[in-house]
Amino acid sequence: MSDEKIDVDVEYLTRVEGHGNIKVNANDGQIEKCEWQVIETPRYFESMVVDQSWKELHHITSRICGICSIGHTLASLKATEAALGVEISEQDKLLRKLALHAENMQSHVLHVGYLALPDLMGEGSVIPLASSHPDELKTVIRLHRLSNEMSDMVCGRTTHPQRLIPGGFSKIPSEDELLQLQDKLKNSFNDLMAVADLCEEKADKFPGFSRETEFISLTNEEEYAFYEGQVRSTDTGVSPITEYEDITNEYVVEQSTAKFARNNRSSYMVGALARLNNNYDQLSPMAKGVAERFNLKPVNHNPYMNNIAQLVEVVHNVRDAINIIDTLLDNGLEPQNEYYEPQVDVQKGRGIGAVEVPRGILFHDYTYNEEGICTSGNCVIPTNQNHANIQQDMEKLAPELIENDKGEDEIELSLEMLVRAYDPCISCSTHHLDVDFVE
Amino acid sequence: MNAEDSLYNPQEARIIGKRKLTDDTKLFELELENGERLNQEPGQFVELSIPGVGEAPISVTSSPTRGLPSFELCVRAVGNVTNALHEKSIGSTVGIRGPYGEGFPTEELQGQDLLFIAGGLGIAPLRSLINYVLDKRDEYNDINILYGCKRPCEQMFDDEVNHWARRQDIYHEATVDFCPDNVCWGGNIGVITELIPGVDIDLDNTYAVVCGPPVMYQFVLEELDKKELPHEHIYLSLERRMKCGLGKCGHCQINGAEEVLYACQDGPVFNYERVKGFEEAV
Amino acid sequence: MSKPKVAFFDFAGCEGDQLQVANLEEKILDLLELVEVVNFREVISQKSDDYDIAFIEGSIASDHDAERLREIRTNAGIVVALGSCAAIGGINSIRNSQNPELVEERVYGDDADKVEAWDKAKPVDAVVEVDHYIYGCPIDQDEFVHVVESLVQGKEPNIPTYPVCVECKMNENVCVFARNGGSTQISSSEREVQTPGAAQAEQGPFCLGPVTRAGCDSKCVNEGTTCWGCRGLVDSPNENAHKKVLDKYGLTVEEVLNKFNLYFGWQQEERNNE
Amino acid sequence: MKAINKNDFSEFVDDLIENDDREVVGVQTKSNEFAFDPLKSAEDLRLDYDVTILPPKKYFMPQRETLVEYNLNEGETTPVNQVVPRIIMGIHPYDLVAIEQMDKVFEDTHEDPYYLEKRRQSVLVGVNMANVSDRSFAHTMGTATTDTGYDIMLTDIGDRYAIEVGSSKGSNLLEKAGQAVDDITTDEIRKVKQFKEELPKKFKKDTKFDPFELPSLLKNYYENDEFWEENAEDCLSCGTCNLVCPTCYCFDVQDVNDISLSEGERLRTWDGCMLEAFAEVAGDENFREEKAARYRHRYMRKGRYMYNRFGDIACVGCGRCSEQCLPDIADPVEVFNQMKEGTS
Ligand SMILES: Cc1cc2nc3c(=O)[nH]c(=O)nc-3n(C[C@H](O)[C@H](O)[C@H](O)COP(=O)(O)OP(=O)(O)OC[C@H]3O[C@@H](n4cnc5c(N)ncnc54)[C@H](O)[C@@H]3O)c2cc1C
Ligand code: SF4
Ligand code: SF4
Ligand code: SF4
Repeated sequence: MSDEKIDVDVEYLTRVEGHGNIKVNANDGQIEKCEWQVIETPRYFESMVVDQSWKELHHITSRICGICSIGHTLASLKATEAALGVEISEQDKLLRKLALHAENMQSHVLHVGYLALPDLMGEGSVIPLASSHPDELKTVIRLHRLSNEMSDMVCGRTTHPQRLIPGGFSKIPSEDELLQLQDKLKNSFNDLMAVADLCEEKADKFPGFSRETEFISLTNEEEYAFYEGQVRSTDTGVSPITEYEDITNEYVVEQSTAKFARNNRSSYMVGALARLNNNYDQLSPMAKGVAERFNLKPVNHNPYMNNIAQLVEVVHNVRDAINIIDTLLDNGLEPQNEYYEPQVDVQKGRGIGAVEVPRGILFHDYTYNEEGICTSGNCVIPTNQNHANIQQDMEKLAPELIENDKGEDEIELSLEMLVRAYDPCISCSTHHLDVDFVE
Repeated sequence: MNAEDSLYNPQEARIIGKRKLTDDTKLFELELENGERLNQEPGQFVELSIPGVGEAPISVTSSPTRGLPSFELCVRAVGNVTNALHEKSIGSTVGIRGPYGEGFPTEELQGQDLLFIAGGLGIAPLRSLINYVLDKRDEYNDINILYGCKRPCEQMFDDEVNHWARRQDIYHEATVDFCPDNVCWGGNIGVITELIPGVDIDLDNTYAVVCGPPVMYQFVLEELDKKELPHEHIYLSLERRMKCGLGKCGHCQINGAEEVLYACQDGPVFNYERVKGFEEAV
Repeated sequence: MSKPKVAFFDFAGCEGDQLQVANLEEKILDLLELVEVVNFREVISQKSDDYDIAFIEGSIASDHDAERLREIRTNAGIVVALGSCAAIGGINSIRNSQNPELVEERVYGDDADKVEAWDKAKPVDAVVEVDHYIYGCPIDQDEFVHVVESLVQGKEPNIPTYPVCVECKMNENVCVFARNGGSTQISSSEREVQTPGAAQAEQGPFCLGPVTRAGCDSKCVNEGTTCWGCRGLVDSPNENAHKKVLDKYGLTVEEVLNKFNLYFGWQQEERNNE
Repeated sequence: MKAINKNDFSEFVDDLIENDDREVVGVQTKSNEFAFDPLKSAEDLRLDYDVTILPPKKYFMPQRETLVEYNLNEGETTPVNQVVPRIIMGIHPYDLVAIEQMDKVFEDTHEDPYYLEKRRQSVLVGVNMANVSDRSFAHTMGTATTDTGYDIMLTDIGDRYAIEVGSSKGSNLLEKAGQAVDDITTDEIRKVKQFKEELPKKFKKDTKFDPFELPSLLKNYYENDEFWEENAEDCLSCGTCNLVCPTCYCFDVQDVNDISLSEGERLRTWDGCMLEAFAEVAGDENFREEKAARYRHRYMRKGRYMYNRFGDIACVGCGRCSEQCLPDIADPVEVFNQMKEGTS
């Protein structure tokens, strides 16, 4: 056991979205401080939505996060639609699911390919891969481009989508476009498998850490849930999304800036691994096949495996997107007018919208007055829900590493990899506390 | 599409000489790659093209009587194209379209007394005509050259200016707006308009040729009016931003109550009598 | 010529602009031929204080931000504001017109006093000098490429000074204001007849294209919605005339101000102070 | 004059779409307006439209067109002219007149091959105005009907279209319709005549001026600053009135490079004299800094400058600018009427 002084201090952790620090101090093998700190300047979205019209809310809240802007837009639209009593057509629902698949795939490919793979390949970043592993990098880029093409085609833009509006879509893709997209999706399996092979080769690089925790995600009898469903916990079972506040109980802790969340235990995890743990059986067979290659079965308690769960989900996204396009084309695409604006009757009310975004379950909750002006809003973002779990993982992992005589560098890397495995999107945290740390 | 058919495809020209004139102005000597002459008339301009950067209209500063087959451009670095040209070294190539526009009326000026008034970079187009006239000295009568700059270091073509000063058959005066204490300057100090009263003007035979920054025209023209020089005897070279040089893009239009002039087609050299009614001309 | 060193930094924003850079896909490899990326926290681990061009994303909203930004300004030869939050304050400036105490209370409740942030979100040039601006929420990839290519060549980038309507016209969109009536020119009596459903009449059509700087190829209008003003005001917007237009199409004064506040909050304040 | 059954005409159009090498474009609905777009089926062709958003000039002078491609590594430039041969269906007479005017501009002094080649490779199928937009005043400008400018011209006479052939391009096209094209009856000729005679009644604008008064009216008003300032007060400088105008052709030229800085292209794009930076010159000087100056310039061009240069009044009365100007200050009828009333 190490008896030296250990001081890990990672300011502005890289390769995550947003700003977070890792601080670990140990003396004589005794942890004095072990903190996951969040230092993002607050952005006040829940205030910014107040006094805004139902027509604008999704536009504003989309800006919570550039990477999950489609998910935020959809959670927002669902909340607005629930509040105003708006139903959308089956076709629009399918197109929205396609949009979520696109975003999930984009984000996961970015995370696995650009952020995690370099760690596994022993490179500091994706840039050296351009010369050391050009073919592998190009494979990843092709998948990334495909996901963005899908977003573009369905949403009119990859980041801050335009076509998604209350009541449906302002513009929809044509059958020809969908067919072309489907072809490209079908042709992407080779690339997907190449990335899976690459990860499998490096599977031993995933730390064998494990800590029992609770996993929360949407769940849906019909399908592996992204767009709609109820909330499922590995601890407490299924509950309606209207009870989201009882599940996410956000609370303030002294040692961190961010609000933490807890349900049954002192922390829980959301994201790809949580979804996989809850809904494994509904994965497409091909996705399951990939999971099996990594021995990833529910309930898996190794947070590092979140990366593999992401890979599995990408395969599922592609598979399901192909199926959705089949359904859309079989039903025959119902054309709509250019610059379509669905008829919406404004009413007073409150609505809650939940979707799965790449990093986990996301809730938007708005209240509108008779004129359709928002009077209050609340957004619970996945990364916020994960903060407590990250903190507790660190509290378990750090002593283990010290116990095993790991050096400072190695401890630092393992902790960084741990945080990155959650793919935290700190900038999208709508409410963080900016507390001064007393050292 | 054939290269010759495209109005917009520049000809390649090689930089065969490059010389610093002032801190921000350089003289470039160019030759068309196909070996042909440019065949410019004094006062005409070319569209200088640097692929990847853009195009800019530049007067040909050399006289067609000299240095053939090469030609010279005197360019001040003020923006994208001119900066990029300044970066080019001898031996590299640029694109040239043209020459375009109406130059100076060399035939009309034959046998007349000439008064050149150049302010700053305005010397660039005038130099072409001055050297043209000097090379055909006996076809022209008295020659007066007034050349003004902000400060001594901005005077260009020193050797040629000195040569004008030495020649007995030329009346030449140089002036600067301002001369720092530590600089030695043999010419006048003051704005160029102050030199005009000193020039002998024969109302029937003198033609003034003026080029300078936009602010200069108004004052020079007032001064010439005091001398009662007929407006038909004054020629100006005007500048506008241009996108084609071919009388199409609309950018170089000079607006008046009667009609509109295209600096690139109808000019850049204009007779003052013709443009004085144009609100936007000077 | 040695490659210019390029760094990306982010402040209060959604990081969607950096994502647009990542989304260049294959072109990223070309970009890497042209410049050396030394800081790009979202994607690479290395950090360096040695860079020529700094791209700043996000608004500045705390002393801590401002301090970090000043340091970057000292290190960088060229500072580029990347995206609307950095260039004009962006969506963050919605809160600038709200009561700051209410703002904190709505988000943090009882813990509001623990929050350390300015009452206003500010663009980068409110704190340090900015050399170039890339507008947009998010930025347009072609414009980013153009700016990088220009800076590398020592060119002044060409950013439109005209409004979005220009691009919208070139794309032959049906103008937002003409979508219900069949003509942009409708009298108020006609409008009531043409607008279906009383509930809808609560707000007329709006588009900020006429006062918003172009450069996005009128993206949002092409996609069937409206210009929200994300690229900020043109250099000399005729706001009065535009407000009259919005009024003509049925927006109340508050609604008009509300729209102008979506992205123009900070710019409006600046203009009023002039 | 010939005639063709409407059904046969549809079949003819479908046949062209299917079998002709050229792209077949025509007027179609775009939401609640009309636009020229590639035709997928004759069903979509709307020969009863009132006015399109953009005029057909976009086919001869595209919004963005590459003039020259270059290779930056080798310093080579290659001119390119992206010509798509087209059959353009449903051009109204005022737009045909505008195209004839535009032809003169691009033929003048230096012939512009980019425009002219696209013109040469297009067939213009005109149609007489079955409907008239509220803002149009083509009848006043003498452009509600035309005897020139088209390759063929259609007039709706009930079950059939009357066909006038204007050129050999037109007769060649018509040959492809084969037997379907029939001789016109005298009764139908009368119908065509009547159609044209009654057309002026369909216009709603109350014009008080004669087009050939415009050059002198404008000259008189040139220095009336107050007039221009008042009228331009609400101008957004959005350029809409330029861009949608069938006789506006000003352009900008820019170099666009790819990120690797190895290749690029010189692009010509639409520009407009109403835009603030249009008359900027080096040294930050702007010859038309005030919106009133730009506003005046536009009217001078329409009513006087082009007349002096080419003998044409460069407003064909389509009403597009007036319909699409948001502050509603671009209506030439209003401005010209004001002038006329102010001076008479
Ligand atoms: C007939 C004629 C002859 C000429 N002869 C000469 C000559 O002999 N020598 C010579 O040096 N010059 C000459 N000029 C002037 C020269 O063409 C201009 O200075 C031209 O603008 C230079 O092009 P550039 O690309 O280098 O500069 P630009 O990039 O055009 O920049 C010029 C200036 O305009 C500003 N600017 C550029 N773009 C914009 C914009 N979008 N908005 C606002 N401001 C902008 C720049 O900041 C800079 O100050 C002549 C011009 C004409 C019309
Ligand atoms: S930008 Fe907006 S206002 Fe302008 S033309 Fe387009 S839709 Fe109309
Ligand atoms: S249309 Fe308006 S809101 Fe949309 S990208 Fe362009 S400037 Fe931004
Ligand atoms: S007159 Fe109207 S259309 Fe023309 S630039 Fe002004 S506001 Fe735009």
